[in-house]
Amino acid sequence: MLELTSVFLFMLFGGMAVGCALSMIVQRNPLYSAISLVGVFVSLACLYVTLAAPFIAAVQVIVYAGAIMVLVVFVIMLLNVETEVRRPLRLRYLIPVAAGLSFVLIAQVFFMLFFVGPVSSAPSNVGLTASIGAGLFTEYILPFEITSVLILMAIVGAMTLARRAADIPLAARSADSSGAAGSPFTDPINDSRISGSRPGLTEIVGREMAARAIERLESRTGRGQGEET
Amino acid sequence: MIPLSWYLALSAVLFTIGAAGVIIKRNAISMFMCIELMLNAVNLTFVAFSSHFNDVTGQLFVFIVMAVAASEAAVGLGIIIAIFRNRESLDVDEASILKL
Amino acid sequence: MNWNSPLVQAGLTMLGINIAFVVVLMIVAYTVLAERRILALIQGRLGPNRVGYGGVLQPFADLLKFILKEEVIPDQATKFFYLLAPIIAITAALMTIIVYPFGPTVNLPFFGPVKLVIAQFDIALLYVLGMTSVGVYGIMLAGWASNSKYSLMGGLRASAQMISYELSLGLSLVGVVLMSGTLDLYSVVELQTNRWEFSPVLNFFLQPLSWNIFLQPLGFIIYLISAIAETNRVPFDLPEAETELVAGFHTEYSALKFALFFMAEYVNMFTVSVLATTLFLGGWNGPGVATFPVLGVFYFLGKIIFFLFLYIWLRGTLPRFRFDQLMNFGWTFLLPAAILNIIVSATVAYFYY
Amino acid sequence: MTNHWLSVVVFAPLVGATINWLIGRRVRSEAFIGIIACGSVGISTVIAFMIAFTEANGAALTNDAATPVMSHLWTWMQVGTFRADFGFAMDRLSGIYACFVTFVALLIHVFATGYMHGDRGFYRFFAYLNLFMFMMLTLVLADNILLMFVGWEGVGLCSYLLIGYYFNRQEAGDAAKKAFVANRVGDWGVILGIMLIFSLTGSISFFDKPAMEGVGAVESFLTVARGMPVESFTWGAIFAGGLTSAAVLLFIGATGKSAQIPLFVWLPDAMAGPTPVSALIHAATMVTAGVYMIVRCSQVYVHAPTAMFIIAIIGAATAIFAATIGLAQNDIKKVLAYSTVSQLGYMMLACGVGAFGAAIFHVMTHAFFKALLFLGSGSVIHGMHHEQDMRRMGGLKKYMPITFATMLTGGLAISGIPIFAGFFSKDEILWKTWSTASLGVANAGQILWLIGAVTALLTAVYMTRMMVMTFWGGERFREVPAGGQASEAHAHADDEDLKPHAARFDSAGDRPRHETGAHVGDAHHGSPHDEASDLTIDDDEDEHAAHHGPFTPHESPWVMTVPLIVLAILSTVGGLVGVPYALSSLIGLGDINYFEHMLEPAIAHAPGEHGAAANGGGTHQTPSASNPEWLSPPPQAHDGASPLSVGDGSHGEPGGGRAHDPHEVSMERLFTGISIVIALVGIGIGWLMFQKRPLLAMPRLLENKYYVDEVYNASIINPLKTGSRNVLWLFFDVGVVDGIVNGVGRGTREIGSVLRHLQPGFVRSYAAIILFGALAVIGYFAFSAYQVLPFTR
Repeated sequence: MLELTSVFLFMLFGGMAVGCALSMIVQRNPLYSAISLVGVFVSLACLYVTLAAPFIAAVQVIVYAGAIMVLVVFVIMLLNVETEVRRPLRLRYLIPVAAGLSFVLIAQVFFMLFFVGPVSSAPSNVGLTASIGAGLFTEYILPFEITSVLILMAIVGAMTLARRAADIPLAARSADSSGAAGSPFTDPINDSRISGSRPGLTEIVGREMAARAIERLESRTGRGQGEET
Repeated sequence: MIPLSWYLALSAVLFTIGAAGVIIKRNAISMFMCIELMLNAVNLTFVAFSSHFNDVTGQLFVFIVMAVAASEAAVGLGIIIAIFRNRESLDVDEASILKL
Repeated sequence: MNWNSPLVQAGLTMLGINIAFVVVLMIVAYTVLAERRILALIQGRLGPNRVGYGGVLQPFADLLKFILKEEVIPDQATKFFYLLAPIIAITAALMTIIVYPFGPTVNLPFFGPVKLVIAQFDIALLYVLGMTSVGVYGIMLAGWASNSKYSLMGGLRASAQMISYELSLGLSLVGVVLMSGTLDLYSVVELQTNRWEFSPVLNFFLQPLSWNIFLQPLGFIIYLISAIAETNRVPFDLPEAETELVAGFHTEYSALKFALFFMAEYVNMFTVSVLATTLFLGGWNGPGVATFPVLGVFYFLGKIIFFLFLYIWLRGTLPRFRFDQLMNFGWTFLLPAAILNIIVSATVAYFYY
Repeated sequence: MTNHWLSVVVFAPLVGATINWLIGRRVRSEAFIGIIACGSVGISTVIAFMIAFTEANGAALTNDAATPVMSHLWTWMQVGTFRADFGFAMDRLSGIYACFVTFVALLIHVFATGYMHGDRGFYRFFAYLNLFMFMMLTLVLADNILLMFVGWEGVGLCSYLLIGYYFNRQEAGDAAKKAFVANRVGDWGVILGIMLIFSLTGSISFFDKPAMEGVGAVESFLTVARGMPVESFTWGAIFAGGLTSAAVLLFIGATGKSAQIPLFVWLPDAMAGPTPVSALIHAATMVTAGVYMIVRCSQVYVHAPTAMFIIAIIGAATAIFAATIGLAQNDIKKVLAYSTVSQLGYMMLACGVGAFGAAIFHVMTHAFFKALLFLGSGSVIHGMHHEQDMRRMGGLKKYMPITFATMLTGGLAISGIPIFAGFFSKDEILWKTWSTASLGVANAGQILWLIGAVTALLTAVYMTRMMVMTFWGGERFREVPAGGQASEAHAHADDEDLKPHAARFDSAGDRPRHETGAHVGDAHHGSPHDEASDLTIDDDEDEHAAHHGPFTPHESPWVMTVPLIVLAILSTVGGLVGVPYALSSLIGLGDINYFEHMLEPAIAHAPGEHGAAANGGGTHQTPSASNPEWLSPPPQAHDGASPLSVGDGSHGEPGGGRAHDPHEVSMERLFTGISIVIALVGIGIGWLMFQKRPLLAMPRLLENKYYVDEVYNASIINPLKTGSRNVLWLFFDVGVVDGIVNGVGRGTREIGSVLRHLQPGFVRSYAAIILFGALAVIGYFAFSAYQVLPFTR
């Protein structure tokens, strides 16, 4: 009975995961892909629960579904990424290559599974928050701390990238005001390049964000004219 | 109990899908998501092993992998936005020269 | 009948979930009515008072209206997500309610002692946070799928706001977790039963002193503010600022789909209130619960109602933030304050627990 | 015993050098710099003497057991059985060295504060000088040969820095480089010698040292060498890789450092440095380092008769060779320089004949009188407004009485007039040479004695010539130099001194011209020696040119004369610590050769002695250099298995219980008489030859130093330059090295042009390639796992 239930759950969530994953790479619209991926994550979270790892399951939902993918969706919406344009493929040969490599990978794994066979295992109770916390803060304190440094680096890196984007209009503005034509930088306020083929939506967002960035920069530097950067 | 190999097989399938996606997809964000899928496939093996061998280490690694993935998302998306602002396209094949 | 057989337990749990859904939805419905009446009072009006005695049937009349209205789907909308969004919103909102303990262990006739919680598990708090974070998809997808600039703006604003404040909200709870040493909400509440040992009489009257709010005042304030922002309520209702964005992300939604968003918002209000009650105000604890456990349910409801009233009250009195003020406040005040709270709590917890 | 004050002796000058370099250059007060420099050396001196003579501090020189005072700072390196400590030790030998080095150096420092007065690089000079002291004391007090080598290199460095002190003068820089290169040639031998000694004996330490925390005990390589057989006297022994090879290799280093043939050429050129430097480094201390090393390793040398023979030959040859050159030099410092080389040859000769004690004794007395002579010459140069050519001096005794008196003392001392220090040491060397038994060739001792005696004669002659030219005769400095003189002076390889004073750098002595006006005020201000400073700063172009007409030499200030006086006293009485028995018994004093006895435990003796002593009645006689047995050749072939231990000498009661063979004693007295006669004859010849004609032209061959520099240039340097240019540069560097580098670059480019097709810039192809690689690795592991693991199916 229980066996049947767990098999059923595995099939359900595993099937969902595979289905969503397939959907993710089949979909041409990145947003659909993203939502499919969220589906994979949630399915995997459910699998983790069946594997008696509730903490990881919850973190999976919070981090992957709740943070990373929200960011991705946010970016997709912000950039208004459209369906992949069908244009003459430059690297057409990659599709058969991918298929071949995928087949090899699958073959290898199942080769291993077939020959290694089942592993005896014991019922688990290690997935509780307390055991994870104990492991994380005793034996694995160093990886944990390194991870925190990594995250700090990521924060700084992301801020740097974002700030560079904010600097560009400033330079463009000063270049414009000095009459220099052909500036390599774009002015996101008057440039429609930032919006996609869907006019009127993200263009407004982009303009608003850029204008706010300029405003903030100017108020920080305390002058109306930006300097050459 | 579900046999361990089932989870491993599932993980392998997901990983393969992700790997194939990285090669096939041209959109930077889609590639990014495929990489996340591969990470998750690995996470699944970690959790499965951890659970089957009753050892918490695997789950700790999953935890750390998630932290790495989060960092990667922050920086990666920042880069994607920067690329988009300069090229008005997310097609990685367009970005084949190390120049803006 | 073997009450302990898994099937029976599962069935009972299903039953409990359904009952809880009904109760919550009823509470939500009457919260809406209460909001309208109280707002009216604050603004010197009468409010809806015609349907049923004093307007008690008004929610059902509204529901009927929503059901009967025409389903409008914008031509340019991305249909799948357009339809999916409200479902995600209401589902994510409702899914959290199974973990809240709404009363102490009571002796029911025929059943014996029963814990008044539908599901008790190790990571209940994380579960709540996870569900809350999934809820943001509903709003984002709704804004994007409607293919309308007001919707998109509202959706973007809402998602940015929710991502930002979710951080402070989660961090404000860490203090409580540190004090309690568990993520299980039932244990958290139980820990607030008898923290200090006074004389029996004082124990009776001073029971509220055991509540986490007295250990975590800063955490509570941060939580409260973040929770209001999280639910997009006044003064943080930027996503649906009528004067700027018509109605925000659900501008293009009508009829029952709008009703789902509407309900999701109030369910969210309810859940954050419950969470505040559970984590900070002792849940079902209160003077006399030790003697009459059933009293706990009423304490619990009373505290929730207090919070709901607080929301309505705020809505009636406070002006709206500007978007940059909102972001600045979240990132430069609430987040550092939450981190400070964690540091202090961790230090204290290290030395006293 | 352990006494860490010993480290203070070494490190005080380093501290002084650091202070002068870091602070002195900013303070720019000569008083401050001088006090720091002299003070740090003074501290070293005081502590060195305390350690050497006071019981409480170990009395390294006088304690009966001859135990060295040790100061182990840290273990420098320890690899396997190799142990090199950073530690110092003062035994009898290094104690004598440390005492006279610090004392002479102190006097020279004091002298230099006067001599260098007004120089722009005052702080630099004293920083270098103090650094030199640090290095010299490290060399002397090091407790292992490797640390000694550190000091060895360090003094070489400081010598380089100080010779090239006037770095804006071409010849100073060239001389510095020459000295450096010549020393490097020698150092090659030292390094190889150290390695060979380690591989032969498994130790590089001079002293037995107990195990300490973390390091094992170490036995002195000298102790080990003592137990090794004496090697045979054959030329092949040099290349056999035994102790003889090590001894010869070390001696190669000594020829470089102590300016022996063939590496002596740098020392005369080194006179381009300031005179105090010449006195300190190139007369008194550094150049005797080679002698020190040989005496220190005497236990090795007594087992290597071939090496001893070579040393004796080289030493004697150097002595007479340099003496003849010195006879013909006109530059006062050059005369002294060749004199130094000659005297170093004497010391080497003493080492070669096994008279290590006499060598050290001569080192010490030589330090006194040669430092005195150099300082005196510095005083003369100072008083003569930096004129070094003796042909423009003359009659100075009227103007510089103190300098004259002290230099006369030095001259008598070096000539070997009795009572003066040089007499005793030189006489002892000559006697030991005659009576040596340790040379493997018949009558070699007598031949070498003859060379030494001729050298002694020549020494007396050229010293007399120098004194006469400088202090007697007409006052030639008043004459305007004539063209004929200038052409005559072309014989000088590097002196332009005698040309008419038109060139910018004419007549420059060892001091460069001061910048006109730039330092006049600087020198005037706050100077306690107004007279001196006036005259010093007068030394600038116009003034000098105007003066070279008549001017009046002047006596030097007291900071310069006081050291002269002290050194003169030492040159007079310094030899009395080592009066041989043969002479002291003459006036009924018994054995008062304290120096010999003091040094006894630290040096080894020719292995033949032991057999002789054992033959002599079975009593344990103290073998000493003055032991009568030395005279008679070993009665029979010694067994060679038990050369004497280093410490054996201390068992004897000093001054008593020794057997002095009357025959020996009378022979020695005879030879002493011969020495005195030689000295007097030499002085007489010099006086007769040069009193009337001070400008007597000397043979061209001698004046041009046997064309040694020219021969070296033609035979070694030019072929080396040509070879470097044509083979090493144009063929090897340009052709091979550059060819390889360029070829690698070209090859890389070619490979890159092929491989770049793997890097098209398409991220997705990269991903495919990475995946392919990963799959290959996985496949490999899957396959190996399939083969290795036990499988359930």
